Amino acid sequence: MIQFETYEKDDLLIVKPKVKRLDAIVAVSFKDKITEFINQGKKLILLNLNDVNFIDSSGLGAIVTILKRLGRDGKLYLCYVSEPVENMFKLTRMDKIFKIFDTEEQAIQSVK
Amino acid sequence: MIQFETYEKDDLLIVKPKVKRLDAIVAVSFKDKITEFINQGKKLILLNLNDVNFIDSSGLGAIVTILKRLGRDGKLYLCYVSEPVENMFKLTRMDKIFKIFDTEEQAIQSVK
Amino acid sequence: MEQKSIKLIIESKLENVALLGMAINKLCSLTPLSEVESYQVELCVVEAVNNSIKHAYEGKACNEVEVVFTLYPSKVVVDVCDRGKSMEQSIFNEKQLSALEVDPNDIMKLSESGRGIPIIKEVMDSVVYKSKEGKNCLTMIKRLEARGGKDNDSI
Amino acid sequence: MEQKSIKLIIESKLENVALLGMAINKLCSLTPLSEVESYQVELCVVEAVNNSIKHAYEGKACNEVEVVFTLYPSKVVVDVCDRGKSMEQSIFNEKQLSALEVDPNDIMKLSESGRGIPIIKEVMDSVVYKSKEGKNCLTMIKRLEARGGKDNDSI
Ligand SMILES: Nc1ncnc2c1ncn2[C@@H]1O[C@H](COP(=O)(O)OP(=O)(O)O)[C@@H](O)[C@H]1O
Ligand SMILES: Nc1ncnc2c1ncn2[C@@H]1O[C@H](COP(=O)(O)OP(=O)(O)O)[C@@H](O)[C@H]1O
Repeated sequence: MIQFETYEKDDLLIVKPKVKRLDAIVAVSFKDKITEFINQGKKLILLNLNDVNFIDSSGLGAIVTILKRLGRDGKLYLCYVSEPVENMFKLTRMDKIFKIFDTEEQAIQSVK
Repeated sequence: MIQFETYEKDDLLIVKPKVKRLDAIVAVSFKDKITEFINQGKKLILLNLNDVNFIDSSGLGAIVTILKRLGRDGKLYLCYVSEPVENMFKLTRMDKIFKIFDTEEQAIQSVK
Repeated sequence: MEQKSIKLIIESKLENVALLGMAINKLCSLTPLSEVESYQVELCVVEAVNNSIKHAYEGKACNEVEVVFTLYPSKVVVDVCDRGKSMEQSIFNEKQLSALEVDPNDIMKLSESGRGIPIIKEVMDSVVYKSKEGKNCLTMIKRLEARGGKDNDSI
Repeated sequence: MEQKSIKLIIESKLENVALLGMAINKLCSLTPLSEVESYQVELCVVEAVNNSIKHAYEGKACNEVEVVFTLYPSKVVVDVCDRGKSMEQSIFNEKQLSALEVDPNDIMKLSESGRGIPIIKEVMDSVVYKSKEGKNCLTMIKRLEARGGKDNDSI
Protein backbone atom coordinates (compact mmCIF):
# COMPACT_ATOMS: atom_id res chain seq x y z
CA MET A 1 0.00 0.00 0.00
CA ILE A 2 2.16 2.83 1.24
CA GLN A 3 5.23 3.62 -0.86
CA PHE A 4 8.57 4.53 0.67
CA GLU A 5 11.87 5.88 -0.47
CA THR A 6 14.60 4.44 1.75
CA TYR A 7 18.36 4.68 1.88
CA GLU A 8 21.09 4.11 4.43
CA LYS A 9 23.78 6.46 5.63
CA ASP A 10 26.16 4.59 7.91
CA ASP A 11 23.94 3.12 10.64
CA LEU A 12 21.05 5.48 9.93
CA LEU A 13 18.07 4.28 7.91
CA ILE A 14 16.31 7.16 6.19
CA VAL A 15 12.70 6.50 5.34
CA LYS A 16 10.59 8.86 3.27
CA PRO A 17 6.92 7.87 3.06
CA LYS A 18 5.54 8.88 -0.35
CA VAL A 19 2.14 10.00 0.90
CA LYS A 20 0.51 13.36 1.44
CA ARG A 21 -1.67 12.11 4.26
CA LEU A 22 -0.40 9.90 7.05
CA ASP A 23 -3.85 8.85 8.16
CA ALA A 24 -5.99 5.89 9.19
CA ILE A 25 -5.89 4.40 5.73
CA VAL A 26 -2.11 4.04 5.59
CA ALA A 27 -1.26 3.82 9.31
CA VAL A 28 -1.20 0.03 9.51
CA SER A 29 0.91 -0.63 6.42
CA PHE A 30 3.16 2.23 7.50
CA LYS A 31 3.98 0.72 10.86
CA ASP A 32 4.16 -2.83 9.50
CA LYS A 33 6.68 -1.84 6.87
CA ILE A 34 8.90 0.03 9.32
CA THR A 35 8.60 -2.81 11.82
CA GLU A 36 10.14 -5.04 9.15
CA PHE A 37 13.16 -2.74 9.05
CA ILE A 38 13.40 -2.86 12.85
CA ASN A 39 13.19 -6.65 12.78
CA GLN A 40 16.06 -6.63 10.28
CA GLY A 41 18.12 -4.99 13.00
CA LYS A 42 17.85 -1.27 12.19
CA LYS A 43 18.21 0.80 15.33
CA LEU A 44 18.47 4.37 14.04
CA ILE A 45 15.64 5.61 11.86
CA LEU A 46 15.10 9.04 10.35
CA LEU A 47 11.60 9.71 9.05
CA ASN A 48 11.65 12.27 6.26
CA LEU A 49 8.14 13.76 6.30
CA ASN A 50 8.71 16.06 3.34
CA ASP A 51 5.73 14.74 1.35
CA VAL A 52 3.35 14.60 4.31
CA ASN A 53 1.05 17.58 4.78
CA PHE A 54 -1.57 15.98 7.00
CA ILE A 55 -1.35 13.58 9.91
CA ASP A 56 -4.16 12.34 12.12
CA SER A 57 -4.14 10.44 15.43
CA SER A 58 -3.84 7.10 13.60
CA GLY A 59 -0.71 8.24 11.79
CA LEU A 60 0.65 9.65 15.01
CA GLY A 61 -0.19 6.39 16.80
CA ALA A 62 1.77 4.50 14.14
CA ILE A 63 4.83 6.67 14.79
CA VAL A 64 4.49 6.03 18.53
CA THR A 65 4.32 2.29 17.84
CA ILE A 66 7.52 2.51 15.82
CA LEU A 67 9.20 4.47 18.60
CA LYS A 68 8.26 1.81 21.12
CA ARG A 69 9.32 -1.06 18.86
CA LEU A 70 12.71 0.57 18.45
CA GLY A 71 12.95 0.29 22.21
CA ARG A 72 15.50 1.80 24.54
CA ASP A 73 18.59 1.17 22.41
CA GLY A 74 17.00 2.49 19.21
CA LYS A 75 16.38 6.06 18.11
CA LEU A 76 13.75 7.75 15.95
CA TYR A 77 14.35 11.13 14.33
CA LEU A 78 12.11 13.27 12.15
CA CYS A 79 12.83 15.91 9.56
CA TYR A 80 11.07 18.18 7.06
CA VAL A 81 8.02 18.51 9.29
CA SER A 82 5.46 20.87 7.73
CA GLU A 83 3.73 23.51 9.82
CA PRO A 84 0.38 21.70 10.21
CA VAL A 85 2.11 18.44 11.08
CA GLU A 86 4.33 20.21 13.60
CA ASN A 87 1.25 21.79 15.09
CA MET A 88 -0.33 18.35 15.44
CA PHE A 89 2.80 17.17 17.30
CA LYS A 90 2.41 20.13 19.65
CA LEU A 91 -1.28 19.44 20.23
CA THR A 92 -0.40 15.90 21.26
CA ARG A 93 2.76 16.90 23.20
CA MET A 94 4.81 14.78 20.82
CA ASP A 95 7.18 17.71 20.33
CA LYS A 96 8.52 16.65 23.75
CA ILE A 97 9.11 13.09 22.54
CA PHE A 98 10.37 13.23 18.98
CA LYS A 99 13.66 14.71 17.99
CA ILE A 100 12.82 16.91 15.01
CA PHE A 101 15.42 18.30 12.61
CA ASP A 102 14.85 20.90 9.93
CA THR A 103 16.69 19.00 7.22
CA GLU A 104 17.97 15.52 6.48
CA GLU A 105 21.56 16.80 6.53
CA GLN A 106 21.20 18.24 10.01
CA ALA A 107 19.82 14.96 11.28
CA ILE A 108 22.65 13.00 9.65
CA GLN A 109 25.29 15.36 11.07
CA SER A 110 23.95 15.15 14.58
CA VAL A 111 23.68 11.36 14.56
CA LYS A 112 27.30 10.89 13.45
CA MET B 1 -24.67 44.17 -1.16
CA ILE B 2 -21.52 44.32 -3.22
CA GLN B 3 -18.83 46.74 -2.05
CA PHE B 4 -16.76 48.84 -4.43
CA GLU B 5 -13.71 51.01 -4.29
CA THR B 6 -14.05 53.74 -6.90
CA TYR B 7 -12.00 56.71 -7.96
CA GLU B 8 -11.71 58.94 -10.99
CA LYS B 9 -8.67 59.74 -13.09
CA ASP B 10 -9.57 62.43 -15.62
CA ASP B 11 -12.53 61.00 -17.53
CA LEU B 12 -11.85 57.45 -16.47
CA LEU B 13 -13.88 55.89 -13.64
CA ILE B 14 -11.96 53.11 -11.94
CA VAL B 15 -14.15 50.58 -10.17
CA LYS B 16 -12.76 47.82 -7.97
CA PRO B 17 -15.35 45.33 -6.77
CA LYS B 18 -14.41 44.09 -3.29
CA VAL B 19 -15.48 40.50 -3.80
CA LYS B 20 -13.63 37.26 -4.38
CA ARG B 21 -16.43 35.74 -6.40
CA LEU B 22 -18.29 37.62 -9.12
CA ASP B 23 -21.17 35.17 -9.22
CA ALA B 24 -24.95 34.85 -9.31
CA ILE B 25 -25.31 36.21 -5.81
CA VAL B 26 -23.68 39.56 -6.54
CA ALA B 27 -24.32 39.89 -10.29
CA VAL B 28 -27.50 41.97 -10.02
CA SER B 29 -26.24 44.48 -7.46
CA PHE B 30 -22.99 44.66 -9.42
CA LYS B 31 -24.63 45.71 -12.66
CA ASP B 32 -27.17 47.96 -10.93
CA LYS B 33 -24.46 49.87 -9.14
CA ILE B 34 -22.38 50.38 -12.26
CA THR B 35 -25.48 51.31 -14.23
CA GLU B 36 -25.92 54.16 -11.74
CA PHE B 37 -22.47 55.45 -12.66
CA ILE B 38 -23.35 55.18 -16.36
CA ASN B 39 -26.58 57.05 -15.77
CA GLN B 40 -24.54 59.78 -14.06
CA GLY B 41 -22.77 60.23 -17.39
CA LYS B 42 -19.63 58.12 -17.00
CA LYS B 43 -18.46 56.87 -20.39
CA LEU B 44 -15.05 55.34 -19.67
CA ILE B 45 -14.93 52.62 -17.04
CA LEU B 46 -11.99 50.52 -15.90
CA LEU B 47 -12.89 47.42 -13.89
CA ASN B 48 -10.07 46.46 -11.53
CA LEU B 49 -10.62 42.74 -10.93
CA ASN B 50 -7.72 42.37 -8.52
CA ASP B 51 -9.83 40.86 -5.72
CA VAL B 52 -11.85 38.57 -7.98
CA ASN B 53 -10.63 34.98 -8.28
CA PHE B 54 -13.82 33.38 -9.56
CA ILE B 55 -16.40 34.47 -12.12
CA ASP B 56 -19.37 32.51 -13.41
CA SER B 57 -21.70 33.11 -16.35
CA SER B 58 -23.90 35.40 -14.23
CA GLY B 59 -20.94 37.62 -13.40
CA LEU B 60 -19.86 37.56 -17.00
CA GLY B 61 -23.41 38.39 -18.09
CA ALA B 62 -23.37 41.39 -15.76
CA ILE B 63 -20.18 42.67 -17.39
CA VAL B 64 -21.77 42.23 -20.83
CA THR B 65 -24.80 44.21 -19.65
CA ILE B 66 -22.53 47.01 -18.50
CA LEU B 67 -20.71 46.97 -21.83
CA LYS B 68 -23.98 47.29 -23.69
CA ARG B 69 -25.30 50.03 -21.41
CA LEU B 70 -22.14 52.02 -22.04
CA GLY B 71 -23.14 51.86 -25.68
CA ARG B 72 -21.15 52.83 -28.73
CA ASP B 73 -19.64 56.02 -27.34
CA GLY B 74 -18.58 54.42 -24.08
CA LYS B 75 -15.64 52.13 -23.32
CA LEU B 76 -15.06 49.34 -20.80
CA TYR B 77 -11.56 48.24 -19.82
CA LEU B 78 -10.41 45.51 -17.45
CA CYS B 79 -7.23 45.04 -15.47
CA TYR B 80 -5.64 42.69 -12.95
CA VAL B 81 -7.43 39.69 -14.39
CA SER B 82 -6.39 36.48 -12.58
CA GLU B 83 -5.56 33.34 -14.53
CA PRO B 84 -8.84 31.48 -13.87
CA VAL B 85 -10.88 34.57 -14.69
CA GLU B 86 -8.89 35.12 -17.88
CA ASN B 87 -9.48 31.50 -18.79
CA MET B 88 -13.21 32.00 -18.31
CA PHE B 89 -13.06 34.98 -20.69
CA LYS B 90 -11.36 32.75 -23.24
CA LEU B 91 -13.91 29.97 -22.82
CA THR B 92 -16.66 32.48 -23.57
CA ARG B 93 -14.69 34.30 -26.33
CA MET B 94 -14.86 37.47 -24.25
CA ASP B 95 -11.13 37.92 -24.73
CA LYS B 96 -12.12 39.14 -28.20
CA ILE B 97 -14.50 41.71 -26.72
CA PHE B 98 -12.91 43.17 -23.59
CA LYS B 99 -9.78 45.23 -23.64
CA ILE B 100 -7.68 43.74 -20.85
CA PHE B 101 -4.65 45.48 -19.32
CA ASP B 102 -2.15 43.97 -16.95
CA THR B 103 -2.15 46.89 -14.53
CA GLU B 104 -4.24 49.92 -13.67
CA GLU B 105 -1.37 52.19 -14.73
CA GLN B 106 -1.17 50.66 -18.20
CA ALA B 107 -4.90 51.11 -18.68
CA ILE B 108 -4.72 54.74 -17.52
CA GLN B 109 -1.76 55.47 -19.81
CA SER B 110 -3.43 53.98 -22.85
CA VAL B 111 -6.72 55.81 -22.30
CA LYS B 112 -5.05 59.22 -22.02
CA MET C 1 -7.22 2.13 -7.03
CA GLU C 2 -10.74 1.97 -5.76
CA GLN C 3 -13.12 4.79 -6.55
CA LYS C 4 -13.68 7.51 -3.99
CA SER C 5 -16.90 9.39 -3.66
CA ILE C 6 -18.48 12.20 -1.68
CA LYS C 7 -21.96 13.68 -1.78
CA LEU C 8 -22.46 17.39 -1.11
CA ILE C 9 -25.89 18.80 -0.41
CA ILE C 10 -27.03 22.39 -0.08
CA GLU C 11 -30.34 24.08 0.41
CA SER C 12 -31.42 25.82 -2.79
CA LYS C 13 -30.08 29.27 -1.98
CA LEU C 14 -27.45 31.09 -4.02
CA GLU C 15 -25.67 31.94 -0.74
CA ASN C 16 -24.60 28.30 -0.45
CA VAL C 17 -23.25 27.85 -3.96
CA ALA C 18 -19.77 29.19 -3.19
CA LEU C 19 -19.35 26.53 -0.49
CA LEU C 20 -20.04 23.82 -3.04
CA GLY C 21 -17.79 25.39 -5.63
CA MET C 22 -14.87 25.73 -3.29
CA ALA C 23 -15.23 22.19 -1.99
CA ILE C 24 -15.31 20.82 -5.55
CA ASN C 25 -12.28 22.88 -6.52
CA LYS C 26 -10.32 21.47 -3.58
CA LEU C 27 -11.42 17.91 -4.35
CA CYS C 28 -9.96 18.35 -7.83
CA SER C 29 -6.55 18.74 -6.23
CA LEU C 30 -6.71 14.97 -5.65
CA THR C 31 -6.59 14.55 -9.42
CA PRO C 32 -3.92 15.33 -12.00
CA LEU C 33 -6.02 18.29 -13.18
CA SER C 34 -4.18 21.61 -13.36
CA GLU C 35 -5.26 24.64 -11.35
CA VAL C 36 -7.06 26.17 -14.33
CA GLU C 37 -8.76 22.86 -15.12
CA SER C 38 -9.87 22.52 -11.50
CA TYR C 39 -11.30 26.01 -11.74
CA GLN C 40 -13.15 24.96 -14.90
CA VAL C 41 -14.67 21.96 -13.14
CA GLU C 42 -15.70 24.23 -10.25
CA LEU C 43 -17.22 26.62 -12.80
CA CYS C 44 -19.27 23.85 -14.42
CA VAL C 45 -20.58 22.68 -11.07
CA VAL C 46 -21.48 26.25 -10.08
CA GLU C 47 -23.28 26.75 -13.43
CA ALA C 48 -25.23 23.51 -13.01
CA VAL C 49 -26.14 24.26 -9.39
CA ASN C 50 -27.19 27.84 -10.25
CA ASN C 51 -29.42 26.39 -12.96
CA SER C 52 -31.04 23.98 -10.51
CA ILE C 53 -31.72 26.85 -8.11
CA LYS C 54 -32.82 29.44 -10.69
CA HIS C 55 -34.65 27.28 -13.19
CA ALA C 56 -35.61 23.94 -11.62
CA TYR C 57 -36.61 25.50 -8.27
CA GLU C 58 -37.41 28.92 -9.75
CA GLY C 59 -35.38 30.62 -7.06
CA LYS C 60 -37.27 29.07 -4.16
CA ALA C 61 -35.34 28.09 -1.05
CA CYS C 62 -36.07 25.03 1.13
CA ASN C 63 -35.22 22.54 -1.61
CA GLU C 64 -32.10 20.48 -1.98
CA VAL C 65 -29.42 20.44 -4.64
CA GLU C 66 -27.23 17.37 -4.46
CA VAL C 67 -23.78 17.06 -5.98
CA VAL C 68 -21.95 13.75 -6.12
CA PHE C 69 -18.24 13.90 -6.86
CA THR C 70 -16.69 10.55 -7.78
CA LEU C 71 -13.05 10.03 -8.52
CA TYR C 72 -12.02 7.11 -10.74
CA PRO C 73 -8.47 6.39 -11.84
CA SER C 74 -9.14 7.83 -15.29
CA LYS C 75 -11.99 10.28 -14.82
CA VAL C 76 -13.91 12.56 -12.50
CA VAL C 77 -17.69 12.23 -12.58
CA VAL C 78 -19.87 14.96 -11.10
CA ASP C 79 -23.64 14.61 -10.86
CA VAL C 80 -25.75 17.66 -10.05
CA CYS C 81 -29.30 16.68 -9.10
CA ASP C 82 -32.48 18.45 -8.12
CA ARG C 83 -36.13 17.53 -7.67
CA GLY C 84 -37.60 20.62 -9.28
CA LYS C 85 -39.05 21.39 -12.70
CA SER C 86 -37.12 19.36 -15.20
CA MET C 87 -35.47 20.87 -18.24
CA GLU C 88 -36.78 19.90 -21.65
CA GLN C 89 -34.32 17.64 -23.38
CA SER C 90 -34.61 19.78 -26.52
CA ILE C 91 -33.41 22.89 -24.66
CA PHE C 92 -30.50 20.92 -23.34
CA ASN C 93 -29.64 19.60 -26.79
CA GLU C 94 -30.01 22.95 -28.54
CA LYS C 95 -27.51 24.65 -26.28
CA GLN C 96 -24.41 24.13 -28.34
CA LEU C 97 -20.92 25.51 -28.17
CA SER C 98 -21.85 27.86 -31.01
CA ALA C 99 -23.80 29.84 -28.38
CA LEU C 100 -20.39 31.00 -27.16
CA GLU C 101 -19.42 32.56 -30.49
CA VAL C 102 -19.31 36.34 -30.58
CA ASP C 103 -19.10 39.10 -33.15
CA PRO C 104 -16.58 41.65 -31.84
CA ASN C 105 -18.00 44.18 -34.31
CA ASP C 106 -21.49 44.11 -32.90
CA ILE C 107 -21.38 44.20 -29.16
CA MET C 108 -25.04 45.20 -28.94
CA LYS C 109 -25.91 41.70 -30.10
CA LEU C 110 -23.92 40.01 -27.32
CA SER C 111 -26.08 37.81 -25.21
CA GLU C 112 -26.35 38.67 -21.52
CA SER C 113 -27.15 35.11 -20.45
CA GLY C 114 -27.50 31.57 -21.78
CA ARG C 115 -23.85 30.58 -21.44
CA GLY C 116 -24.17 28.09 -18.58
CA ILE C 117 -24.85 24.88 -20.49
CA PRO C 118 -22.55 25.80 -23.41
CA ILE C 119 -19.68 26.36 -20.95
CA ILE C 120 -20.34 22.97 -19.37
CA LYS C 121 -20.38 21.30 -22.78
CA GLU C 122 -17.13 23.04 -23.72
CA VAL C 123 -15.23 22.09 -20.56
CA MET C 124 -16.47 18.58 -19.94
CA ASP C 125 -15.77 15.48 -22.02
CA SER C 126 -19.30 14.19 -21.64
CA VAL C 127 -22.52 15.80 -20.38
CA VAL C 128 -25.83 13.97 -20.01
CA TYR C 129 -29.12 15.27 -18.57
CA LYS C 130 -31.71 12.81 -17.30
CA SER C 131 -34.97 13.02 -15.39
CA LYS C 132 -36.35 10.00 -13.61
CA GLU C 133 -39.03 9.70 -10.95
CA GLY C 134 -38.95 13.40 -10.19
CA LYS C 135 -35.18 13.55 -9.87
CA ASN C 136 -33.20 15.48 -12.49
CA CYS C 137 -29.50 14.83 -12.85
CA LEU C 138 -26.87 16.46 -14.96
CA THR C 139 -23.94 14.07 -15.20
CA MET C 140 -20.62 15.60 -16.22
CA ILE C 141 -17.47 13.65 -16.95
CA LYS C 142 -13.95 15.00 -17.15
CA ARG C 143 -11.33 12.53 -18.32
CA LEU C 144 -8.00 12.43 -16.54
CA GLU C 145 -6.06 10.40 -19.08
CA ALA C 146 -5.94 10.48 -22.85
CA ARG C 147 -7.60 13.84 -22.62
CA GLY C 148 -6.82 14.77 -26.20
CA GLY C 149 -10.26 14.65 -27.73
CA LYS C 150 -13.84 14.98 -26.63
CA ASP C 151 -16.03 11.94 -26.79
CA ASN C 152 -19.51 10.92 -25.88
CA ASP C 153 -18.67 7.99 -23.65
CA SER C 154 -21.41 6.95 -21.37
CA ILE C 155 -20.46 6.35 -17.75
CA MET D 1 -24.87 38.01 7.16
CA GLU D 2 -27.04 35.00 6.76
CA GLN D 3 -25.69 31.60 7.71
CA LYS D 4 -24.34 29.34 5.00
CA SER D 5 -24.45 25.61 5.21
CA ILE D 6 -23.40 22.52 3.32
CA LYS D 7 -23.88 18.84 4.05
CA LEU D 8 -21.22 16.33 3.03
CA ILE D 9 -21.94 12.62 2.98
CA ILE D 10 -19.60 9.69 2.46
CA GLU D 11 -19.98 5.96 2.56
CA SER D 12 -18.31 4.53 5.66
CA LYS D 13 -14.96 3.69 4.10
CA LEU D 14 -11.64 5.15 5.20
CA GLU D 15 -10.82 5.75 1.51
CA ASN D 16 -13.38 8.56 1.46
CA VAL D 17 -12.24 10.40 4.57
CA ALA D 18 -9.55 12.46 2.84
CA LEU D 19 -12.20 13.90 0.49
CA LEU D 20 -14.20 15.11 3.47
CA GLY D 21 -11.13 16.47 5.22
CA MET D 22 -9.94 18.43 2.22
CA ALA D 23 -13.38 19.85 1.53
CA ILE D 24 -13.71 21.00 5.15
CA ASN D 25 -10.26 22.54 5.09
CA LYS D 26 -11.15 24.55 1.99
CA LEU D 27 -14.47 25.66 3.45
CA CYS D 28 -12.54 27.08 6.40
CA SER D 29 -10.88 29.50 4.00
CA LEU D 30 -14.23 31.33 3.98
CA THR D 31 -13.64 32.15 7.65
CA PRO D 32 -11.01 34.28 9.39
CA LEU D 33 -9.33 31.08 10.64
CA SER D 34 -5.60 30.84 9.93
CA GLU D 35 -4.11 28.04 7.87
CA VAL D 36 -3.04 26.10 10.94
CA GLU D 37 -6.45 26.59 12.55
CA SER D 38 -8.15 25.38 9.36
CA TYR D 39 -5.91 22.32 9.47
CA GLN D 40 -6.96 21.78 13.09
CA VAL D 41 -10.64 21.90 12.15
CA GLU D 42 -9.95 19.45 9.31
CA LEU D 43 -8.13 17.21 11.81
CA CYS D 44 -11.07 17.22 14.23
CA VAL D 45 -13.50 16.33 11.47
CA VAL D 46 -11.23 13.53 10.26
CA GLU D 47 -10.91 12.19 13.83
CA ALA D 48 -14.68 12.26 14.32
CA VAL D 49 -15.38 10.63 10.95
CA ASN D 50 -12.73 7.95 11.55
CA ASN D 51 -14.42 7.22 14.89
CA SER D 52 -17.81 6.85 13.24
CA ILE D 53 -16.34 4.42 10.71
CA LYS D 54 -14.12 2.46 13.11
CA HIS D 55 -16.25 2.41 16.23
CA ALA D 56 -19.87 3.21 15.39
CA TYR D 57 -19.88 1.10 12.20
CA GLU D 58 -17.09 -1.24 13.37
CA GLY D 59 -15.29 -0.78 10.07
CA LYS D 60 -18.21 -1.91 7.93
CA ALA D 61 -18.80 -0.17 4.61
CA CYS D 62 -22.24 0.59 3.10
CA ASN D 63 -23.22 2.99 5.87
CA GLU D 64 -23.27 6.77 5.75
CA VAL D 65 -21.34 9.35 7.68
CA GLU D 66 -22.84 12.81 7.39
CA VAL D 67 -21.00 16.04 8.07
CA VAL D 68 -22.79 19.37 8.21
CA PHE D 69 -20.64 22.48 8.01
CA THR D 70 -22.41 25.69 8.98
CA LEU D 71 -20.84 29.09 8.89
CA TYR D 72 -22.21 31.81 11.16
CA PRO D 73 -20.75 35.30 11.49
CA SER D 74 -19.08 34.40 14.77
CA LYS D 75 -18.59 30.65 14.66
CA VAL D 76 -18.21 27.53 12.60
CA VAL D 77 -20.37 24.58 13.61
CA VAL D 78 -19.56 21.10 12.34
CA ASP D 79 -21.80 18.12 13.05
CA VAL D 80 -20.52 14.61 12.39
CA CYS D 81 -23.32 12.08 12.44
CA ASP D 82 -23.70 8.34 12.02
CA ARG D 83 -26.40 5.73 12.57
CA GLY D 84 -24.18 3.05 14.07
CA LYS D 85 -23.47 1.88 17.60
CA SER D 86 -23.59 4.91 19.82
CA MET D 87 -20.77 5.86 22.14
CA GLU D 88 -21.43 5.73 25.87
CA GLN D 89 -21.65 9.22 27.25
CA SER D 90 -19.27 8.22 30.05
CA ILE D 91 -16.53 7.28 27.55
CA PHE D 92 -17.02 10.63 25.85
CA ASN D 93 -16.85 12.50 29.14
CA GLU D 94 -13.84 10.60 30.47
CA LYS D 95 -11.71 11.46 27.46
CA GLN D 96 -10.09 14.57 28.80
CA LEU D 97 -7.23 16.73 27.61
CA SER D 98 -5.07 15.03 30.25
CA ALA D 99 -5.03 12.01 27.93
CA LEU D 100 -2.66 14.06 25.79
CA GLU D 101 -0.06 14.46 28.55
CA VAL D 102 3.15 12.49 28.10
CA ASP D 103 6.17 11.51 30.15
CA PRO D 104 9.25 12.05 27.95
CA ASN D 105 11.22 9.82 30.31
CA ASP D 106 9.07 6.78 29.80
CA ILE D 107 8.30 6.34 26.16
CA MET D 108 7.24 2.72 26.68
CA LYS D 109 4.18 4.05 28.49
CA LEU D 110 3.11 6.26 25.57
CA SER D 111 -0.33 5.39 24.34
CA GLU D 112 -0.62 4.24 20.74
CA SER D 113 -4.24 5.35 20.41
CA GLY D 114 -7.01 7.15 22.23
CA ARG D 115 -6.10 10.68 21.18
CA GLY D 116 -9.02 11.38 18.83
CA ILE D 117 -11.56 12.81 21.24
CA PRO D 118 -8.95 14.60 23.38
CA ILE D 119 -7.63 16.37 20.26
CA ILE D 120 -11.15 17.44 19.35
CA LYS D 121 -11.74 18.76 22.86
CA GLU D 122 -8.44 20.63 22.77
CA VAL D 123 -9.02 22.32 19.41
CA MET D 124 -12.73 23.11 19.58
CA ASP D 125 -14.45 25.63 21.81
CA SER D 126 -17.38 23.34 22.46
CA VAL D 127 -17.96 19.64 21.80
CA VAL D 128 -21.23 17.82 22.47
CA TYR D 129 -22.15 14.21 21.69
CA LYS D 130 -25.81 13.22 21.42
CA SER D 131 -27.73 10.14 20.32
CA LYS D 132 -31.35 10.40 19.34
CA GLU D 133 -33.58 7.99 17.47
CA GLY D 134 -30.66 5.95 16.22
CA LYS D 135 -28.70 8.97 15.00
CA ASN D 136 -25.48 9.91 16.78
CA CYS D 137 -24.08 13.37 16.35
CA LEU D 138 -20.89 14.97 17.54
CA THR D 139 -21.35 18.73 17.40
CA MET D 140 -18.17 20.79 17.37
CA ILE D 141 -18.03 24.56 17.57
CA LYS D 142 -15.10 26.78 16.76
CA ARG D 143 -15.56 30.45 17.58
CA LEU D 144 -14.40 33.04 15.09
CA GLU D 145 -14.53 36.09 17.34
CA ALA D 146 -13.49 36.68 20.92
CA ARG D 147 -11.56 33.46 20.62
CA GLY D 148 -9.52 34.10 23.76
CA GLY D 149 -11.02 31.52 26.06
CA LYS D 150 -12.81 28.22 25.82
CA ASP D 151 -16.40 28.07 26.93
CA ASN D 152 -19.24 25.61 27.03
CA ASP D 153 -21.78 27.60 25.08
CA SER D 154 -24.55 25.59 23.62
CA ILE D 155 -25.37 26.24 20.01
N1 LIG E 1 -31.48 22.56 -14.14
C1 LIG E 1 -32.37 23.10 -14.98
N2 LIG E 1 -33.69 22.88 -14.80
C2 LIG E 1 -34.58 23.44 -15.64
N3 LIG E 1 -34.27 24.23 -16.68
C3 LIG E 1 -32.97 24.49 -16.91
C4 LIG E 1 -31.97 23.93 -16.09
N4 LIG E 1 -30.78 24.35 -16.56
C5 LIG E 1 -31.03 25.11 -17.63
N5 LIG E 1 -32.35 25.20 -17.87
C6 LIG E 1 -32.97 25.94 -19.00
O1 LIG E 1 -32.00 26.09 -20.00
C7 LIG E 1 -31.76 27.48 -20.29
C8 LIG E 1 -30.29 27.70 -20.60
O2 LIG E 1 -29.50 27.53 -19.47
P1 LIG E 1 -28.04 28.14 -19.41
O3 LIG E 1 -27.32 27.77 -20.65
O4 LIG E 1 -27.40 27.71 -18.14
O5 LIG E 1 -28.22 29.71 -19.40
P2 LIG E 1 -29.00 30.68 -18.39
O6 LIG E 1 -29.16 29.95 -17.10
O7 LIG E 1 -28.12 31.87 -18.31
O8 LIG E 1 -30.33 30.97 -19.04
C9 LIG E 1 -32.26 28.22 -19.05
O9 LIG E 1 -32.63 29.54 -19.33
C10 LIG E 1 -33.42 27.35 -18.62
O10 LIG E 1 -34.57 27.64 -19.35
N1 LIG F 1 -18.34 7.74 17.01
C1 LIG F 1 -18.13 6.80 17.96
N2 LIG F 1 -19.01 5.80 18.13
C2 LIG F 1 -18.81 4.87 19.06
N3 LIG F 1 -17.76 4.85 19.90
C3 LIG F 1 -16.84 5.80 19.80
C4 LIG F 1 -16.97 6.83 18.82
N4 LIG F 1 -15.92 7.65 18.95
C5 LIG F 1 -15.16 7.17 19.93
N5 LIG F 1 -15.69 6.05 20.46
C6 LIG F 1 -15.12 5.28 21.60
O1 LIG F 1 -14.26 6.16 22.31
C7 LIG F 1 -12.92 5.63 22.35
C8 LIG F 1 -11.92 6.77 22.27
O2 LIG F 1 -11.94 7.38 21.01
P1 LIG F 1 -10.71 8.25 20.52
O3 LIG F 1 -10.36 9.21 21.60
O4 LIG F 1 -11.06 8.86 19.21
O5 LIG F 1 -9.49 7.25 20.36
P2 LIG F 1 -9.33 5.95 19.44
O6 LIG F 1 -10.32 6.05 18.32
O7 LIG F 1 -7.91 6.03 18.99
O8 LIG F 1 -9.60 4.78 20.35
C9 LIG F 1 -12.84 4.67 21.18
O9 LIG F 1 -11.88 3.66 21.36
C10 LIG F 1 -14.26 4.12 21.14
O10 LIG F 1 -14.43 3.08 22.10
